[in-house]
Amino acid sequence: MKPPPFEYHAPASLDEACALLATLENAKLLAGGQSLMAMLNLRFLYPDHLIDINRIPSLCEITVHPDRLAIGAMVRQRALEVDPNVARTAPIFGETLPLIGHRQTRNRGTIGGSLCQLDPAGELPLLALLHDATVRTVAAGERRRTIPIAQFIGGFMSPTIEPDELVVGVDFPRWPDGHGYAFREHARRHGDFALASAACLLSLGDDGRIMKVAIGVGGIGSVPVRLSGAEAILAGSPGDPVTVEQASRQCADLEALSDVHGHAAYRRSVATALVRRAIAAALDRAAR
Amino acid sequence: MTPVEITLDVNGVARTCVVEPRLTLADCLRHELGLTGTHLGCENGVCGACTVLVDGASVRSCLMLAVQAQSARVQTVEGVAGASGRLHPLQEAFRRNHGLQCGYCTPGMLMTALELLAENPTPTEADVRVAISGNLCRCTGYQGIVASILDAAAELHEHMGTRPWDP
Amino acid sequence: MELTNAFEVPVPEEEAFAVLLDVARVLPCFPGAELVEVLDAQTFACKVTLRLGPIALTFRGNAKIVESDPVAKHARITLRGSDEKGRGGADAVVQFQLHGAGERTKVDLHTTINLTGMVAQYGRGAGIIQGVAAELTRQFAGRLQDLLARTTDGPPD
Amino acid sequence: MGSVIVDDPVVRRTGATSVGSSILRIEDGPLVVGKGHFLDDIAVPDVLHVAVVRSTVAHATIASIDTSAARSVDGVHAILTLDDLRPVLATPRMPLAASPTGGPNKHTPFVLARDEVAYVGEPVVLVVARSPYIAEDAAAHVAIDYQPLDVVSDPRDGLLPGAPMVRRELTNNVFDDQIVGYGDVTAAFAAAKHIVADELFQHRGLGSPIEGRGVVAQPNVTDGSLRVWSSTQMPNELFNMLVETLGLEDSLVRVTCPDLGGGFGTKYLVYPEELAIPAAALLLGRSLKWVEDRRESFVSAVQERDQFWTLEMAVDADARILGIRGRLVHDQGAYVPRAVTIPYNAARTLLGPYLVPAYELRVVVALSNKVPVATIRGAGYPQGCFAMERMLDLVAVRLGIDRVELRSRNLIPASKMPYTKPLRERSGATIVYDSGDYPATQAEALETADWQHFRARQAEALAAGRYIGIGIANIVKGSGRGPFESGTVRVSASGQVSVFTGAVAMGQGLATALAQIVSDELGVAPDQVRVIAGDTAGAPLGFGGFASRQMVTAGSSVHLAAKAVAAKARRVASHLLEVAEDQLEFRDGSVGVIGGSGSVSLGELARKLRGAPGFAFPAGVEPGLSATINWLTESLTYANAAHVAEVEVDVDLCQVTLRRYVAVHDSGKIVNPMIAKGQVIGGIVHGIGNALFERMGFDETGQPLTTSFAEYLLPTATDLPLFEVSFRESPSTLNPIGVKGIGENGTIPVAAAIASAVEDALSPLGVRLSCTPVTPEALFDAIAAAREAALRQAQDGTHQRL
Repeated sequence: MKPPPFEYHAPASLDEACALLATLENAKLLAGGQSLMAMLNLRFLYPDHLIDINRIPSLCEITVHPDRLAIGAMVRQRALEVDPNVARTAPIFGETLPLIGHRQTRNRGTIGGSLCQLDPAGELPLLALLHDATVRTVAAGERRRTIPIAQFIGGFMSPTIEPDELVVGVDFPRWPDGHGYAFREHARRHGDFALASAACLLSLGDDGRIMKVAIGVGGIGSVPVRLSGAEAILAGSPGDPVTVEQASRQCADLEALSDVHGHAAYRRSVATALVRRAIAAALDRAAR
Repeated sequence: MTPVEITLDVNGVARTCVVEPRLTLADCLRHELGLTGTHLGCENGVCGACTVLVDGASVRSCLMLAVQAQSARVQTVEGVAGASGRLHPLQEAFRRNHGLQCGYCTPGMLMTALELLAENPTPTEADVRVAISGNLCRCTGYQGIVASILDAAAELHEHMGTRPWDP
Repeated sequence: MELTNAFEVPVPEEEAFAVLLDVARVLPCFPGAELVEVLDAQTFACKVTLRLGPIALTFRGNAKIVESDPVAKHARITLRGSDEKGRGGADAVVQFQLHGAGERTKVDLHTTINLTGMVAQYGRGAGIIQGVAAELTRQFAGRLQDLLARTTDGPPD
Repeated sequence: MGSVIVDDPVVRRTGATSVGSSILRIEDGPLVVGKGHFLDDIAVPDVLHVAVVRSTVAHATIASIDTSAARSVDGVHAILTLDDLRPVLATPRMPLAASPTGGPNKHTPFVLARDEVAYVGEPVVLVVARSPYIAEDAAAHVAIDYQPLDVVSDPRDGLLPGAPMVRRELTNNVFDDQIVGYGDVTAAFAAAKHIVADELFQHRGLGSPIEGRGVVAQPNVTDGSLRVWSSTQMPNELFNMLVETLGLEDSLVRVTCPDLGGGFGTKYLVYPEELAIPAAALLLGRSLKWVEDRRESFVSAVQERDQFWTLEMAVDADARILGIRGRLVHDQGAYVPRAVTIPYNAARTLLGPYLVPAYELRVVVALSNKVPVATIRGAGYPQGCFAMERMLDLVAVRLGIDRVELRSRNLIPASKMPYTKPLRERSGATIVYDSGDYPATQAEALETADWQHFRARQAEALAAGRYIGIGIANIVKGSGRGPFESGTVRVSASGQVSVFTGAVAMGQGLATALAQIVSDELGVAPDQVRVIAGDTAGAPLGFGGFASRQMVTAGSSVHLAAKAVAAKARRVASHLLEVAEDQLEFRDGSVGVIGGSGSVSLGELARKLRGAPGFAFPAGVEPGLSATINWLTESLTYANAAHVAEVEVDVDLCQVTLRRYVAVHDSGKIVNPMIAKGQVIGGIVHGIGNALFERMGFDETGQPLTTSFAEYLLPTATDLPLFEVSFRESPSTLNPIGVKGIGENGTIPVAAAIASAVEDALSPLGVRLSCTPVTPEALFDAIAAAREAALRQAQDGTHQRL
């Protein structure tokens, strides 16, 4: 299980990286390496070129704006886990990050790498979908794009970026202070890939009713999804148990895959329970 | 696949070697630099036996290329005891609490515990178990390892007042 | 993996059966499949490229008509190929059974796909592979239907 | 919470003698500073690296092997098939291991496959290259043209009429079919008040040591000798097979075990690679190194896979067992590399510590197109225990009797020990449980786990919508598998005391325990004793590490050898110091006059016993201060244990959480309590893997589905409670040091105790559990089935209890 041969490039600037991406055939970007290196060692991937973007300084910033949280693509998951600004403006990160892999993988794993890997059970892609985040990319020739996350998610582990496009950052629209949040995941062991995950953001109006709500489910299908049906049911309601139950039952008709860890019916059942628990926890936090 | 010369600080000593870009950091430490204390158990980033510290952060050295460690500060199990050979409290605690049996996962456990204690001098049992949840052990059932890390934490914390451990 | 598809075409069964045996025209209906060389009347060298997320696989091998019964309107084609990087192989058996009714014909398509080697050991991704395989055979059936339907309107566009 | 672990009374126990004290391990020094010496750490000059090309198909003929592309890869030295190796191989097939008959037969594996492959992972071609990276590059270019044949994936399908053969040379997929039992079963079932029946599926998976297998072979082209290092538990058996298959003289071959990164039965088998690579080294005249990677381990290291049980138990009106009968289909995989033991161990040990008047189990050993099956830690005992304990729980539930009360009525009372079971050991000796108090062991476990107050705790939790449960399992474990393990104690002129044994150290503290035994006899501190284990140069005769045997066999041999050396030293010292033998004592590496200053060092005695030209030897004394003893034993000595598990089940997520785990073990005299406790806890966690997590998956075409540690799940630190372990000591009556084995004992009761606890937690739903591992999906299906059954029962109005 040793990596196959490849040409190694370590560009020091974004322009240099984009130039390489535009000219090299069958090239892969090496960010945190926690998924890519494993696939190289397992010899699932045979790139001719590896472009290591760890030495590009400009991709590691976390900036808080009034309306959004801008996170550089190369920000390490561990940095996100302990950054005080993130904790203040988007507390759901604090509940989500410790569930990603293990400390050793979070020290190196990046948010950009996680979004481009787009693992069905990936926590950060689900978080991005939950926030209706936008992905910023660049390509040679000053070509820049901002892609809404729903459009960025193309299919199973397939983001809709071009081979010569490089993700430079992700913007998470901010929710009003005091919003309710919850991330719940079920994995066989702590740190394993999630069999199912559910995330919820909501804010209450002055009348105590749910004014704005976002619910996402991951780990059971080929891609993370928004539970828009459940959102519609909850919007405007006081978040009573009957309505919450009805919302969580929307998982019944989600795409769910079977594999050696669990069949589709089991995964949908777990997703339903996790959605119920996530909504309840978010309501509890919003009310406080 | 032209070989590259890299220079890195390993356990406080500057080391230079010429490596193929695809050589993993684990294989570089073991076979180019002769530091066979870092072990391989899976080579796809799950078992934690290959854990070393790079610039103070624990990493799986099977998921890093040696060329990526250019001018980095790498610490391996061979660099935990003092130059004089005096064991670090963690190493003594592992022996005192039967924290190892075959010893194959021990280097990875020690490096992971070093990072934990550097950040959290008084971890609870649950903190310790989460910290080593990414390190597989088939022999001990982890209880001796958890006891060792808690014992070392108490030992270090006790001396923290007088003088932190120096090798 | 066992996959079944069925569709109807406005073509009499004789004609439909003839087209289905023309591997050179049927093969490209499978997404990513390409005819490389006709080895003999029954055997065709081919190449199939498909993506499993970030991984692009290229299977090279042979398609072989192992059974064609013009009376029962039944045909069986086997495809065996292996990935050029040694990541595994794929064995597929595609069986056609036609049910003619005057000007219309119902085509029953039964495909079994077995993967071998690394590709088969995708563990967590086994569900995905089934999904991709099912999707590819659905598209194959769709394009076959277009191919058969088109033959009545003259040359393909 | 932390202090509870650190100041554990068992761990801190120290006694008057070294044996019985928790001294710290002499193995730890190098291991905690990264100076261990594992297989891949071995550096021999000019070594070439080997990658093994393995079958990707579960059953096929090999039409052709094209190595041209692979040979053209820069850095490749050679590519070898079985035909290439034949000039140095006396036989293409491996000899049968662990069997008095020995020799290749039509069920043993091939050194390399040539015409037919019978499981995914079977070794076919060796690629030899400058580096492991290049060897792997070239291996991907070896083109093997497989012509697929029909596959038997589920061994039961291979038993159906007209089923395809697992290998073309076979006429029948049944390797063995025999009855294990005694007594009049028909009468027992005729007289039964109640009969319960169930079908059980058991799966145990792999040993998965964190260090995989590996071989280094270093031929000496000048004198034709061959040095082999292998990460194996069986150096002597590998030595014997190398001599036999390579046609070499004993004196030319040496096999050495480096430090082992765990064994757990995975390294209890001699594998094709362990013969192919030394053969290739001889052929090429070059030193070769092969290090197994994790994916290779999942498709070629032995597994202890599926067993399909159908069982019936007959009980009388007082719920006393009258008889047990049934059938066991055991998946053997594609080949039979060693004499089959697992299903027979399971069949015999199903009886456990219980009184069973009549018993008949038909054991069918069925082949399948999967990795060959051999023993993993526990070797069939966990399956026997699971079968018995699940049937007892079924009786308890059906008859509404408390599970503990039912067991107490059927446990062998202390008054009947030693207890003879009318069954035969492999050696032919009848099974005699030599010592132990099974009811008392159970009682201590119940007391520690506070079993009696659990019902109250359970009701309180259920009221809050939480499902908690408690379970119990009792076991008896035969240990100390003979015929012997070699033990040599030698004192050199420097005074260094060395021990040589065929036993193998794989993390269980063998060197420390043997040093403690020698220390008590020769008055030398344990850390001054050097133990050389698993090196055929030091122990030309011997067996190795398996079946919880080494303390009994190697311990007894080393104990007797140390006593012999002490006796000789005492006699010669008495001659030199002119003091009666009983006036002498061993202290600090010398033999000294009790209460006096006269003494002579062991080193001085050793030098004297080398002899000097012309000088006479004391009467009746042989030269050399050493002794070799091979203490012989035919029968096993029986340890026992009782485990209690307390769990919580999240019925929405079908997740089992372990709340408490109590284990009471009786393994006779304990040499080092700290090490013994480590063996029990490590064993329990292996059992938890089998109970809840570990599943080696295959599809219907024999393709493996779980070939990484991300898919094949070992328990981690966050999945476990604090284990409460205590010991009872009923000394064995069958060996000079009164010890019994312990290595596997912790693993055996776990799946039964946890299944019992989970079933108890879900008793409100009426769930029945008859499979391991109890995966979330298995729980989901069991809960759904129970809810459906309850619904049906409610609908048709039948509420009477059976």
